[in-house]
Amino acid sequence: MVGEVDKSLSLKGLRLMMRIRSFEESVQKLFTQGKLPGFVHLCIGQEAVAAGVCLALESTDQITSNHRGHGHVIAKGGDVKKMFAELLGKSDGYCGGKGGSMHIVDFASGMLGTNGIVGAGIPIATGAAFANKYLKSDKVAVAFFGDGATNQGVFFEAMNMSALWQLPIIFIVENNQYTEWSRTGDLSVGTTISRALPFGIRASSIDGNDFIAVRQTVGEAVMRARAGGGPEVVECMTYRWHGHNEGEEAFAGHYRPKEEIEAWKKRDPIEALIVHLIAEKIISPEEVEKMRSEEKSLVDRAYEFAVASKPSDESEALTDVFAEQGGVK
Amino acid sequence: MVGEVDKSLSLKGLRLMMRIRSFEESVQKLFTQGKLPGFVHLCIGQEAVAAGVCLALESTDQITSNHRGHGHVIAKGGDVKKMFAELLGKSDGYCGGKGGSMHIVDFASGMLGTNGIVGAGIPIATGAAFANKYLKSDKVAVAFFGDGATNQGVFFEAMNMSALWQLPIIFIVENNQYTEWSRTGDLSVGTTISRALPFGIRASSIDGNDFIAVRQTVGEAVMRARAGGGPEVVECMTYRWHGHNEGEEAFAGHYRPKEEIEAWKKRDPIEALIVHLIAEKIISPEEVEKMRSEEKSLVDRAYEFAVASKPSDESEALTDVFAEQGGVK
Amino acid sequence: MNTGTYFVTAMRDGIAQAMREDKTVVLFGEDADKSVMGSTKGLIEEFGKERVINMPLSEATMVGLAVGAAAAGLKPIIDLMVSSFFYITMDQIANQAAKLRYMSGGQVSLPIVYFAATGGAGSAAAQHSENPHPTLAQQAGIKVVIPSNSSDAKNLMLASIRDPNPVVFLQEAVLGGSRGPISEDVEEIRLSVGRLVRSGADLTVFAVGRTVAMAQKAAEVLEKENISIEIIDPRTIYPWDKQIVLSSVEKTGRFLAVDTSRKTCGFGGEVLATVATEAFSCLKVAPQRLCPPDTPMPFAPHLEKFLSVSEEKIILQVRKMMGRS
Amino acid sequence: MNTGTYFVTAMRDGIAQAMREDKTVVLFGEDADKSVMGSTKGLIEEFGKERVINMPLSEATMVGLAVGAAAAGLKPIIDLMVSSFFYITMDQIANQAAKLRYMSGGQVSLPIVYFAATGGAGSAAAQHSENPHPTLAQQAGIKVVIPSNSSDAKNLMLASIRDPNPVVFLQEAVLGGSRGPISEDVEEIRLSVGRLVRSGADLTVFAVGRTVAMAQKAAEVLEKENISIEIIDPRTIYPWDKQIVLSSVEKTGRFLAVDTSRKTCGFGGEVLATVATEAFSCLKVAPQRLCPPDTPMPFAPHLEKFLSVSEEKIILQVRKMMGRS
Ligand SMILES: Cc1ncc(C[n+]2csc(CCOP(=O)(O)OP(=O)(O)O)c2C)c(N)n1
Ligand SMILES: Cc1ncc(C[n+]2csc(CCOP(=O)(O)OP(=O)(O)O)c2C)c(N)n1
Ligand SMILES: [Mg+2]
Ligand SMILES: [Mg+2]
Repeated sequence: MVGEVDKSLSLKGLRLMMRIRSFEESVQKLFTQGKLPGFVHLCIGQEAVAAGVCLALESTDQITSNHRGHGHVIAKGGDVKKMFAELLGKSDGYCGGKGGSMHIVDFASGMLGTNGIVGAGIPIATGAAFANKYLKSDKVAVAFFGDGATNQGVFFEAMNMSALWQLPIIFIVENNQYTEWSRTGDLSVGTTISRALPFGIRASSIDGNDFIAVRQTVGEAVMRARAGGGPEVVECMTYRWHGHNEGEEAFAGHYRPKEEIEAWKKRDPIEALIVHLIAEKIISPEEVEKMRSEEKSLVDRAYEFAVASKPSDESEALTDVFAEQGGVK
Repeated sequence: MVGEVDKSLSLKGLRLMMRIRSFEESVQKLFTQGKLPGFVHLCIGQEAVAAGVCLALESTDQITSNHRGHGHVIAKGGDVKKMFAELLGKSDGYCGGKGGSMHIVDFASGMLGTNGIVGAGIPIATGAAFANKYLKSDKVAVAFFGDGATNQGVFFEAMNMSALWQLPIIFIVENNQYTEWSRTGDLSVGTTISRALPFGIRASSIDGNDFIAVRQTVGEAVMRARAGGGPEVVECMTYRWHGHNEGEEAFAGHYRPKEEIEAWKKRDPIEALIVHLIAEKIISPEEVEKMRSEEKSLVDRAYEFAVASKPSDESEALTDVFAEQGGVK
Repeated sequence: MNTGTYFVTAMRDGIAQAMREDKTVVLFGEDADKSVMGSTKGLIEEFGKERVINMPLSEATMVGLAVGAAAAGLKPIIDLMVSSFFYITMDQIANQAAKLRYMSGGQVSLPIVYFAATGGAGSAAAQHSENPHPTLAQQAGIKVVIPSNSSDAKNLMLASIRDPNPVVFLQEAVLGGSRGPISEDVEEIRLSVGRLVRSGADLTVFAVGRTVAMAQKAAEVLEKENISIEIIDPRTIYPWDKQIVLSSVEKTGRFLAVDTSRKTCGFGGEVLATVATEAFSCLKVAPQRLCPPDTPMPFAPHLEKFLSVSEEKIILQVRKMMGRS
Repeated sequence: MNTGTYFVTAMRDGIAQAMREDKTVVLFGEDADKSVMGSTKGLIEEFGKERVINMPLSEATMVGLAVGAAAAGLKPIIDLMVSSFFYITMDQIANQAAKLRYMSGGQVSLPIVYFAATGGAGSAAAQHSENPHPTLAQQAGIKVVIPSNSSDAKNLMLASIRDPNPVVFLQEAVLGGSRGPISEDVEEIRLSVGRLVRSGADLTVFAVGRTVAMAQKAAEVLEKENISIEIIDPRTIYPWDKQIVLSSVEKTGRFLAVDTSRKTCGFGGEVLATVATEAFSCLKVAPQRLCPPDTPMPFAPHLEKFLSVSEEKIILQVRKMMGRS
């Protein structure tokens, strides 16, 4: 653990990470049981990025996310009840069941959208950052995306624009080293940091499994951005414990060495933070377990809520294409 | 003039540049007289790039180009008769009148297409380079594009791919410092060279009005590429004497300082080469004028040819959508 | 018409009025401060470079930027210059702008206008002559407007900006320099309301954009032959005014869709299909469509003309349908 | 069907056969070496990584690369994975691949196959459930294929690869795991030839892709009600086999287009419009179309089902058209 973050934030971070882990584990279980429609991309192993980044933000700041977005939604303040209801396609879901795992949106908490199109959230976050600056608010926008997405042209276009206008935006590259089933190193030339340099964008690469490092690095970047310092890139080195999507095992083959997976599991971001907080006497082992079980039961209750929630009426499938015309004066 | 290029090549270069200049001037005259359909983007002032690059290539090497492509077509070995016929929409034009100024294609000379979509030729050249490598030919592909196009995402995507596979491709950035009516410096952050660096691509920025420098720099890059050295970026600093497109004066306003235009006109790439060749006693002033008038009359005859050429039959408008099916075995 | 307001000026006036009314309206575009097409001329002087933003050549991000800016409280207007460039941006149009509201269960509305010149402009050739309105209308979630005259240009621009949804406003390239009076009737500031251009008894001509004027001229010629055609200008392509069309066909019993988009999966076919299904019993003869065939647009003027809809082609088609050929 | 070749395996077999025949056939795709959808499984073992190329996540360039590679002598096959991703690449599809041959006056042919899984796949939601075939067919210059069974999957894949033009091959996402026998008849290796799936006297059902099987089941139910439907599977969406449809309608006098694309400017409407125009005098009742409405695809299974075409909806629509509702 590097850097310093105040105690209550660390505890909040730990709690969020546990919530994300619990949520994802329970999603995984349901998927295995065949109770979940569609397909899901879990972020187990990457929780420190979501928590560290979002705890550096205000609730009014905006984020955009990608297909692996449950953690981002939770960390930004999302309600696991509504998330679970969404994953089950129910009326109480964030999107009334119209979005699903890859399209959870929670405008109230500044979550402008997970996204099924890799890279597509980047221009959207750039637009939010533009609006923030134009409206002279001090909000900051964050785009979460993966190492694979750094090969999409819009990443470069958006870096140029945000550097040109010195927009309050942080590009968070969650580098889990894989693009689906391929090592990103086999697909990409050059480091993420080097890709920011032409645009004069400050860029750093940090241990994405170290909550405190993420929170501190991004916290500083956000402060600078709020003060008009322009865009930054923060690459968080991390690893996903699970497959690209659940259920891939039948098709994917062994594209990641077992040892690699095991090595990264030993670097569990949650356990690392626990060890640190216990060592610093910020929390006791008992409190840790209590927190864990609280979060687990929060998620369990969320699942029950979701199961009990009614499916949306079929007619809902036809609404929300267009907003009502209120514009004629 | 820097670098060394053999005499006959220099003379060839001078001739090509004169041909391009003559062609463009005569296109401009026709446009002013209202005799030209559509709109045209002239490359007067930029001739050394087209000539210097294409004289570093074999006729079997491929190029892709952009909206400002007449010079590229001519330099790659295009026939001004067929070009003029195309600009007039005649049957003897390269495309039978279906392409026009922005879509001249001459496969026979390795000219895979000018292009009306800024940046779009970049992936196409990358594909040609891939084919060259795959087919174990030693052909090199060149993408010509402007400084404005360096803000298109495909530029970065293509740099990544060509670096990844070490493709035989040279990206020629013809930097005339303007994107339409805007200074590119107001739209772009960072230099062209810096944008190549993340991909480990060798990049250089040279005087694009110096034929010998262009020929020599690109010649070396092509030799390396042919030998498997991978992609390179060569930025050629230059200037267009005319408007973005002919006829813009009525709308564009004075977006370029008069002094800037005048200063660049003093750096006429053709006159510079002439001065050099005369100083080096490679050509005499009389021979220069003879060459100039030969090229002028070549272009004049091309125009006459084009005027005499028949319009394509109307039914031609319906052909060439699909190639005939010959594939069923 | 040689008097009145230029079409592009009318667009500009609509934009200016909206920008005066609402400070969250912001204009983005390549050279939007200088105005390549004329439709943003002078806005930089009135609204400054904070609100008239000159854009780098990065269309995909420009179009996506509008989605984010709208979600965060602005009403962005994007000048895409030429409608052929929509293709570069299709992911942000089709997968994002058109779907975000729906996917979010209605949490957000996206008041965005994307505008561009559309269609053949006289030897602009294949990559600058597209008519992407069917492709855009296919997406659901994007409204599409093609005004046929200056008055609609201004009023539909205003309606598009005030609409809480993404709207693509297509300016017929050939109409940019046409002129006409501007209606001050606020009822004209509405999307999805077609216009009865001319009443007639024998045959309904549904005409889009530039073809409206052609249909009007054709009507005059045909009138002398005792053929009375009714002309409908949909103005909004999506969602289009079905009722005005069906009512007309009920009366005339004959239907001709005239459109600028290519035949297959074009907009003319869509309207024809709707008429065939919903007004079948009224139809006295087979409904027809007149549109360019399935080819890119060629460069040569005579080839472009050969493929494009014209007054003459409308006349011939109507005569045929009236059994007068 | 529980025996025979899997649909995706049939595609793979078609690709493999073409790669064996012709060394210039090269496959590109994200994880194409590992095969996310199953349709490229095992090709890396047989053909190696020189010919089965794992691609960075850069779809626009991948699609444009194919244009250049084809122009320079290869026959590229691009695995785009999911048809929703076509939008990212639309400039290279619509402005380049579809137009280069035409713009060049026929100087070049571009033998390219782009393939992807298409349509709802069971809660794949809005951004992974598109049916872009109308948008692709609108472009002119791009052929489009949607096979409905394993045999066509293999044979049309072969035909697509051998075709000297850009072809988009859309694999119905839901059919990937379906099975069936493979016809060895070389006559089956042809584009633009529809298939008479079932003969009938009363009504022609034109059914695309996944809906063919639904129509077949519907036919069995309807047969018991003494309604005899004829089913046409176009197989190729563009250019589609008009004659087989018109001949059928001449016989039955009733026409129903069943398609997976959204209504407005969809493919069902296109075929309906053609029938209404060219077979008007044969029509006994109004021609109809059955297709999803103009919305994105929702995530929840019951909402997806509500919007999607089904056997039941076909039955109801046919009964209505036969006056039996
Ligand atoms: C534009 C696009 N291309 C391809 C896909 C299929 N796909 C989904 S996730 C993914 C890999 C993304 O890798 P990365 O950005 O590193 O995110 P990670 O999955 O590793 O979190 C791919 C190729 C997609 N959804 N969108
Ligand atoms: C994708 C696209 N966007 C915009 C345009 C309109 N346009 C044509 S040329 C041009 C500027 C290109 O600048 P640059 O690449 O530097 O080339 P130059 O004209 O300076 O030679 C623009 C914006 C276009 N043709 N294509
Ligand atoms: Mg990754
Ligand atoms: Mg330039």
